[in-house]
Amino acid sequence: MAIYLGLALDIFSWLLLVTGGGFVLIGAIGLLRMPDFYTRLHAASIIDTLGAWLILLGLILQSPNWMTALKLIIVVALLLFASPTTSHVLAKAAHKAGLKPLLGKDAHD
Amino acid sequence: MQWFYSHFNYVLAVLLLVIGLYTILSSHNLFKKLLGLSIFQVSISLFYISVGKVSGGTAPILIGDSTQGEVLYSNPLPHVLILTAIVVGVATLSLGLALLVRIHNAYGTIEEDEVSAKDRNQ
Amino acid sequence: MSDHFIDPFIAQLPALQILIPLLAAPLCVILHHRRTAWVLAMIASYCSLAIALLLLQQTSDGTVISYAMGNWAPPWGIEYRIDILSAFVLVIVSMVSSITLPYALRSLEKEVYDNKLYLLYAGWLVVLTGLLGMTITGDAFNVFVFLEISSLASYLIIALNRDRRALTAAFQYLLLGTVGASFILLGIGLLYQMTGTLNMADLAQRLPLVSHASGVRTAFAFLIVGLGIKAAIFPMHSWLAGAYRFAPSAVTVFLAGSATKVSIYLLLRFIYSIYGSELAFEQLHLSSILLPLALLSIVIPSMVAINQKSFKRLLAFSSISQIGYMVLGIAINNQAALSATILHLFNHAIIKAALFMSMGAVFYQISGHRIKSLAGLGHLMPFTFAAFILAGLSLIGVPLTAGFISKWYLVIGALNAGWWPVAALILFSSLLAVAYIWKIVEAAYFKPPLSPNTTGAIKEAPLSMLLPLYLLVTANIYFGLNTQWSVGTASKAAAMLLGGGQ
Amino acid sequence: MTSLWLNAVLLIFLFIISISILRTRKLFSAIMLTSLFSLLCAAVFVGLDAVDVAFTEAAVGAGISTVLMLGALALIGSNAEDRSHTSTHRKAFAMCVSLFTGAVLLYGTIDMPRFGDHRAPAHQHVAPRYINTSPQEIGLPNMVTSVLASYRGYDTMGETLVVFTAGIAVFGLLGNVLKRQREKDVLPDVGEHDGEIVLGIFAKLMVAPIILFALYVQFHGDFGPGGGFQAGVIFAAALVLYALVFSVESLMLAVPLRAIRILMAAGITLYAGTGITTMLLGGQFLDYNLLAHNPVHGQHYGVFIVELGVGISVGAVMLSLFYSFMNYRPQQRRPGK
Repeated sequence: MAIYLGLALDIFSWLLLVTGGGFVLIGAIGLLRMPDFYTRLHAASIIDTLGAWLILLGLILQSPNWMTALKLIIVVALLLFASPTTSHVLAKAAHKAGLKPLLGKDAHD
Repeated sequence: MQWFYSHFNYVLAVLLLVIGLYTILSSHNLFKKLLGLSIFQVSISLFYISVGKVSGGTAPILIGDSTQGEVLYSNPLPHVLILTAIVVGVATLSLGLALLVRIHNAYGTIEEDEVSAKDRNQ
Repeated sequence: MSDHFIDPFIAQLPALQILIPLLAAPLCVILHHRRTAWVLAMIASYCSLAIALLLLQQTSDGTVISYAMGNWAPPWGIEYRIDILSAFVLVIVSMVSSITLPYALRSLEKEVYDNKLYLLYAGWLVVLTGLLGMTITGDAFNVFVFLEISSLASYLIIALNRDRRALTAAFQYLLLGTVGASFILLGIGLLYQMTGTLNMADLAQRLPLVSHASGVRTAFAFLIVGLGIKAAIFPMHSWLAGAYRFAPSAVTVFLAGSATKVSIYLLLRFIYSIYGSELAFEQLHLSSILLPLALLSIVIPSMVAINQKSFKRLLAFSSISQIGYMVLGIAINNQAALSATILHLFNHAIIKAALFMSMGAVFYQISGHRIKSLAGLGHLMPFTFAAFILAGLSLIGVPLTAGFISKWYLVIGALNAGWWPVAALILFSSLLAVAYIWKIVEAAYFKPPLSPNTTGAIKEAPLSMLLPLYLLVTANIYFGLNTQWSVGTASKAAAMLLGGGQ
Repeated sequence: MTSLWLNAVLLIFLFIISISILRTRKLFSAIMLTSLFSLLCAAVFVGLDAVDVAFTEAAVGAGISTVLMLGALALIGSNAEDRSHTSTHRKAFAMCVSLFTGAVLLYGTIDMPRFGDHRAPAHQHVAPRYINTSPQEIGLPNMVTSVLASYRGYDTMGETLVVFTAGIAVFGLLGNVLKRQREKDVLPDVGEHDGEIVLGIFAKLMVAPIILFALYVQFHGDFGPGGGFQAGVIFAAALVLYALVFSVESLMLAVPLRAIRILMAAGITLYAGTGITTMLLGGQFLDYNLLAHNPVHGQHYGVFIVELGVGISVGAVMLSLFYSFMNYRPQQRRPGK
């Protein structure tokens, strides 16, 4: 039984890791390909929210002891607050500096 | 070729050192020179830390239960030396930046050639 | 006072040598008052001098004092290792600082903003700590740490001058100095990689076992170049002229008298005590590298000095050429020449400190360092210029002065080695020294004053600046007449280096 | 094997980044790349088992250095660019010198034992004692801390002095901030800065946990990676975050410059004072064995105190660097100069 549980845990955590990695990849591609600052920011924030969370979650499932798991949970908690805040501040700073998003026809160039 | 694989870390450290040194020597911009200095110093850290690595070893923090038998640790001494070197590096950097700000204030530029041109005209 | 009290105190001297200036520096910052800081610096500096003299006295019979920091036996812990050479250099460094500090009081108050002075004295003490620490230590990595301590603090005390060009000079020094120090760090790293130790005495024992490895050569190259940058040997000298020219006068005196000397000392340490003369000279052909560097160092900066418009810069180039003499002594590598190198560490310290002091006194009065503006000042500041001439004679190497003694031994060394063209070149370069010293003397005595109404206010420098100056000038003549102590110590130190290093 | 590949890939990244730092004209980008460079370097160090070094590199290189560089950049104009037009001569010269240096170093590595060889001389002579007996002699699991604070504790005192020197140097160069502080002695507006509500709440939420983390790093450094230096930097980072979001003035009310100046000096004094205490007890400088009846306990106390000294000095210096850069106001240039 324990073997199956371990296997299930492994499969699940790997699933999380791979999905997380996929999000990071998508975010990175978006960062390069998106046309203007705001859309790029949108892509970038995927990396440090969903991407990072899923990877960390996968790692929590892989952690050898409770102490490591606890530390990883703290990292997740930190990211939970930090990354949306930074994205928000960046967008706001850009807005304040007078950066206009690309709208309408320009966006499809 | 075998040598290249087994000395890859050292080769990369040398390459970084070359790039750092080149930045210091070639750029006229004083800020860029400081960045070059940082790369230069990091390359030396990399060299030391690579010397300290033992394959199959672990970080030099005692593992509580020695049930796995003999544990191989990496060499802690280079780590200690490089801790000191990193601190020296940031101290140098901060001093350099302070000088840079003052130079910009006094000359209005941080391009080396423009600064010396202004000195000559003085 | 019984031996019960004194003996433990004597045993702690090596640690106290560093600790006193080291603790005085933060105290300066806490107390935050310029005069108090100066008093603290004076106390610390004179205590260091006293300790250094005591250490020299203990080591003069060939004893080697070893002090294990934290009571960890070397090579596991850091060892302080004092022999006659390091004690001699400790005396030079603390002496220069002690003599310059009384001079610095008035001079710095004029050249540095009042509210920065306490930081300058703190920085001064840190430089002193660093220089003493580099000299006294027996651990190769500890050398790097104290090297950086003294360098960082010297960038500060140079840049504190009000002249904006001091900033760029300090920045250039910072870049080159850091590269030099990093080279030394790399050299030490390579040595560690081959021997597994950082202790100098231990390195000396283990290096011959791996002398065939390519790392030995590379480490040697990096160490020589790194120390060469710090010592301002000819092609690596470019930082020195700016740094000495734009630093506050008293700082120039202090650094000119001590900083490059310690780098030369380290060069001696690494060459003779760690690599050993056999490995360095026979396998690595050190002479054939150092000799051309030394000769270029002697001749080219002297010629450059002749063409200078600023007297501080002129003296800075003269310093580089004098460093050439010291390197030449190493390149010749025999008893007389090496004694000359070690002796010149001391003699050049008192010569150059006196020269920079007299010119600093002039700067104090005229606030400029153009040779042109010296016109006619010889009559307005007779004591200052008399001192300059006496110290200048010593620099040239006129008999009955200290400078003559070191050149004499250097020439003997060159002749003993059969290198008579080198001996001739030494004499020729003395003529160059005559030329640039004469340039200042001519301006001061034989040119009419620029305009009478501006020179009217110029008078002799204050007594607090003249007294240290004349102390040094007297020393120049005394050590030219009575050579027993200086030559005796230097030749003992040279014999120790040549006789296997430890 | 995987770790070796990871190491190689990271190193190649480092190489690419360093090239782009060299080529980037915009200083802001160059700074960001340098920060990234340090962070990647920290990752490499973890791979090479140097966790303490990695920690420091991350806190210093990617953290405080970046803040300082950005602070300096703000003072010289955030759009500043590298405008140098290096002549071909100079480029060739620089290329020759740096390539020659690299070649010499490469020559030196030829005879080096292969990477990771446990029989290499570097691991034979001195290091085994640190690894084998330090847990008994010093009683700490983290060997790096043992070597750092005890065997080579004297070096670490020098390192603290270096930090202290940097503190006073920047203090001296970037002017007298004290005066300006007195002018602004009125209570600053400690509200949400410019309506940055989100940021304000975030900062308030984060400062306390970061300080807690700094204390953890300080006092747990004996057992895991960390120690006085990293703790000092993290502690300073917490306060810097507060000052960046609200205002430097409001932080200066809580932690005045005077206190910083005294703490800066107090840390190094505490370190050296420990050594003097052991001298007064009749031993060598920094011989912690004498601090308690049991030598291992003595070592424990000694390491604890000197690490505290390092932490205090480093934290204070980092904060003073930050203050100096933030408060520096360019002086009026004299006309004609």
